[in-house]
Amino acid sequence: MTRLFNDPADFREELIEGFVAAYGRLVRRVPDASGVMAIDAPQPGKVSVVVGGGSGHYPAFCGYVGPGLAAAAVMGNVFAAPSAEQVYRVTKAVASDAGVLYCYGNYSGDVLNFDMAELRCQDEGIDVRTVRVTDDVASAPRGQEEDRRGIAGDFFVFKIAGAAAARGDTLDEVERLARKANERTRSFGVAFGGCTLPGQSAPLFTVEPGRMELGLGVHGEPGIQSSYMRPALEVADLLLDTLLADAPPDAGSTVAVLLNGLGSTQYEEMFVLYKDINRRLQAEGLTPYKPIVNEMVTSLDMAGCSLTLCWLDDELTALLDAPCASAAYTNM
Amino acid sequence: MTRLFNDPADFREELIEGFVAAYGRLVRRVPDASGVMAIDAPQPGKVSVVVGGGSGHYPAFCGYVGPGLAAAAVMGNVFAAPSAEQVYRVTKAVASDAGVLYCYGNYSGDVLNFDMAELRCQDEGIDVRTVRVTDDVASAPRGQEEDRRGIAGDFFVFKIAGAAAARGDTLDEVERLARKANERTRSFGVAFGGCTLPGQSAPLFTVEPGRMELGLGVHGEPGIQSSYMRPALEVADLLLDTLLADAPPDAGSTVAVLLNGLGSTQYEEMFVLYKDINRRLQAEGLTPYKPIVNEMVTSLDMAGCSLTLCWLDDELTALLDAPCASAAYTNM
Amino acid sequence: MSSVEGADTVVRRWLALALESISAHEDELGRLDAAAGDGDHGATMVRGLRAANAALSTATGSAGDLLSAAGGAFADAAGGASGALVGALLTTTGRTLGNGPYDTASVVKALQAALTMVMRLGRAQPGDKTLIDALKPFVDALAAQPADAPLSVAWRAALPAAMAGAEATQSMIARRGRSAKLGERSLGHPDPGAVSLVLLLQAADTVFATS
Amino acid sequence: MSSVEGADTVVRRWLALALESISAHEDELGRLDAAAGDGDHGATMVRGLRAANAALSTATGSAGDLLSAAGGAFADAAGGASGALVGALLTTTGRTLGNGPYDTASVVKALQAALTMVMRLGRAQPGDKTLIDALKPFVDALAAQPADAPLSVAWRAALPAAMAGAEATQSMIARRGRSAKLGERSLGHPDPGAVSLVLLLQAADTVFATS
Ligand SMILES: Nc1ncnc2c1ncn2[C@@H]1O[C@H](COP(=O)(O)OP(=O)(O)O)[C@@H](O)[C@H]1O
Ligand SMILES: Nc1ncnc2c1ncn2[C@@H]1O[C@H](COP(=O)(O)OP(=O)(O)O)[C@@H](O)[C@H]1O
Ligand SMILES: [Mg+2]
Ligand SMILES: [Mg+2]
Ligand SMILES: [Mg+2]
Ligand SMILES: [Mg+2]
Repeated sequence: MTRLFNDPADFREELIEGFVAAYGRLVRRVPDASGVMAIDAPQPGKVSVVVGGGSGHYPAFCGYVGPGLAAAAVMGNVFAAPSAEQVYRVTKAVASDAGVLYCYGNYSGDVLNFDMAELRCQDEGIDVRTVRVTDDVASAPRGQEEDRRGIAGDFFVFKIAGAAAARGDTLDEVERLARKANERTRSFGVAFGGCTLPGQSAPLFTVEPGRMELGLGVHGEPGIQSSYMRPALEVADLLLDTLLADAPPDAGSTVAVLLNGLGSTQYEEMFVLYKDINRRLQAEGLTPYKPIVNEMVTSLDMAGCSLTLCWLDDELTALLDAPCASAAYTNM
Repeated sequence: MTRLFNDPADFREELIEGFVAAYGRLVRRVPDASGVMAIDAPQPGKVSVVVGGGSGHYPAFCGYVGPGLAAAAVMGNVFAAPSAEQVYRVTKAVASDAGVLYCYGNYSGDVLNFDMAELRCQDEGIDVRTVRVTDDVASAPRGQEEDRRGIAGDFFVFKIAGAAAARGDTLDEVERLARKANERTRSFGVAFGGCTLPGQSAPLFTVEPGRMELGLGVHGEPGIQSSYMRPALEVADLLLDTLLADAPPDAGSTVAVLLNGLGSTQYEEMFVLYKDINRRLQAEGLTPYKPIVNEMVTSLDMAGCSLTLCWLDDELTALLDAPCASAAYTNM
Repeated sequence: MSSVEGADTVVRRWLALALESISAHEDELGRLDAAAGDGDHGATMVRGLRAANAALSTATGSAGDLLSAAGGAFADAAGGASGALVGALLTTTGRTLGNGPYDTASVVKALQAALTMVMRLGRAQPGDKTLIDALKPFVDALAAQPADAPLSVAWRAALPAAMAGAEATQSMIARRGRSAKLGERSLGHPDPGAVSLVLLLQAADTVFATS
Repeated sequence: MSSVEGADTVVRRWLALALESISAHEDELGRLDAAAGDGDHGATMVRGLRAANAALSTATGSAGDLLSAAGGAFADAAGGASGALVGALLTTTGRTLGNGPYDTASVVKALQAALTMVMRLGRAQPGDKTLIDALKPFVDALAAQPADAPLSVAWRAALPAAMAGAEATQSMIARRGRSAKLGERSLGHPDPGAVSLVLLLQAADTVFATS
């Protein structure tokens, strides 16, 4: 539950102020807007990748702003997409002559607001494109991949888009690579306990003790199925069975791996689980590439985790490996 | 609570295996020991900094092993210091001709076991020194600083020791710098909810709804005082009042700052709190240096946070800024 | 009530009452949203309506201008899907209505334009379990009233269609919005956006009836 | 019981019974530790005793060797403060006792050496609210028994001193170990290490009485 706040109505504003105060070496506040921009953005000739969404998912989204990653993040209230007005203002602040790529998780509210801002920016002559992250296999069946919501897969798509932008790729190319990364990324999650919005006393949802929810959304949207709690070994199989059944066609055998914690699941538990995930990946003939076991896209203090696989090829690998610096992820 | 495990008795072993599987690009398993070592350790002519303690505090301790940081971490069971035998084996694996510095939080179990290993290693001609981290002002009064326990301040001491070792400082010098960092580091924490050991169903302790514990230890040791829950602004003042009353003498006005989450406190909450901490620091004439707001030393899924200040001077600043790579902290 | 003078007062009174009514139902709307979505619909609507009322406290002009201003402030402060959609609903209504005199026919025309805009933006169809399922039946019912009926009478006559529409969302499977991902698990709960839209329409009814 | 043959059996039976007894009290020891420490004392002791018993299943030799082997395995598997201290207690007792015949006097000598070692390692004094507060009174009481008393009789006569010592830790303020940091808040609960030490001594008593 959320305990540290002053007036819940000021939560977003205060968190932005605190974030910028802490990480002023990497970001600054977008003047008059609910967002932050990289200290080096915009850069002439380089595409600006703009990410964003509701708050409550840190490090998504502001934690990924910085050199080599996103040029800016638009930050909504907790679990609420930022308004089109805020997306517009942030876009104006970081738009370069090379154009802007919007990258965000596919949720109705985000789509509505980013789309409205995109139209407005295009009317003003700014070249804006959009790649929506749709990695969550629980949220729509195969064949309807574009209807899926975006969860922890955000990270790989942002990283790849940001790296392409940083090396000076054209907007067409940055868009193509982000889209390709998204098409090759799949996630599936399980949850063990709910999260509570700031100022509220009851959790958004609860999970019965001894049970878990499969395919639960990062905003506490109920899962697609409920199950009894199982040993880590079986959870690993469940995650991998689901993801492998949905593997992108002809995508090779090297996978970037992210085992993502949603908030209050312990790091130690995730490593125990990763042991079993790793064994299974090896058994499937897949080669995990620089796995990450961490909290990369959270859901306030929800208990649970998700597994993301991004099937790599050479060009995606090079972009994943490119250096970057941000509050939450630094690569060198 | 801990949900992802197989046999609780295998928890430590499985987490080490999972950690090494995930971060093999940075660490490898110490053969036949409960610990991990940096891929580049030991390095001839360079001191090896060995950290360690009970599990349940990730990223402490294995998350800080890697080039430019610790050479190895000895990993005990959850909340239990590693045995002297394990400390000895890990030390043997990374001891270089330049010697070894032990760095760990000051707890009875850790002191006993590291001291026994130190004696044994010295008998074998390995030059081992020890610097215990004693940053928690709640755990003993002024004048008894060396009796205090170590909490999130571990991070600054490890980073500074690791950087000194990496640049080739002598063991005398690495020890001096680690000790100096520790003498200039103070932490104080608050907790809002308990944590549960793997395999147990009841939390170690509970905090009444609407209340908080002040000065609670990172193993759930009860706090020094209980208080009603307060707005973030007042929590910030409480943390800073306590730390500033205990500031090291003549330590200047530049402080490294770590606002550390214990497990299930949300990042967003910590940023809201940091906003108020930052304002207060400024008002006190202190200059925060590259603040960190993150989970750096956790306590399973405990809810709460601590504030650490490390009063810097030029030589400590240079070491904090030095590059390093590890699973949990990369600097470039 | 068809006088230009009264129109601004009607808008102001409506949005003040809407805030009161939605605030009173904030938790309930949150719970409805949590059943299949992310639980923030009550908070989002309250945030939006507070900002809309705040904007009106400094705005001048008549109904059209005020609704546009309120819609802009609502959208920006609320965020989310409902921020964009209810904001566009207010703004489009205001723009189409303009600042001249209004009657049932001009209000129908304005709401039809707003409905079209909201459906275009959100790409939702009737039956998708959204606020459209309350809004469209209402606009259709209002359009079906005698052209010379006073607005207060026509409005009250059309209200049951909105309520029935919101009620009917209980047995729909969400296809748009966050809860779309849930498929069948969205069954059995009415759509929170449809419920809050009915509250907005009811607040207008109260204002019309007492002005 | 003073025969060399029986000594190894006594040690094996003792550690098996100790594991049973401590396991039965695991939760209680955890709760006592949680009152002022980190709650793992029960788990730590069980882990250590399991490993000690496992080590004995492959170890050979008589009492001295077995106690040394058990102590090493205990310390390594248990970890923590109690791992180091109880491990050293076992090992030092074993080393001092050796594999020859033993009697009350040689056991007293071995336990005195062990007590000295544990106090040296842990730097705790009587009154610091640790296992020393059960161990020292016991060793002193055992030493005060007639030199020719059979071990089973002397042991049982000394046991109340250990129990009283553990009991007395309730009104002590912790100074050593994790709970030291708590000062006054450690009052009112007995020290978990002292309680588990009494359980170990009681298990030995049962074994002596039945062998
Ligand atoms: N694409 C859409 N078209 C029409 N209405 C929608 C659409 N998406 C969401 N809604 C409406 O918005 C409501 C949810 O609003 P809210 O919870 O405030 O926003 P969010 O879904 O962003 O959290 C839904 O109940 C539904 O009525
Ligand atoms: N320095 C010490 N000297 C003697 N006994 C100690 C010392 N430190 C701890 N103990 C004993 O160890 C017990 C705690 O053991 P345990 O909980 O297993 O280890 P830890 O304190 O490492 O979690 C205490 O109750 C106390 O009896
Ligand atoms: Mg929302
Ligand atoms: Mg312990
Ligand atoms: Mg919602
Ligand atoms: Mg303990």
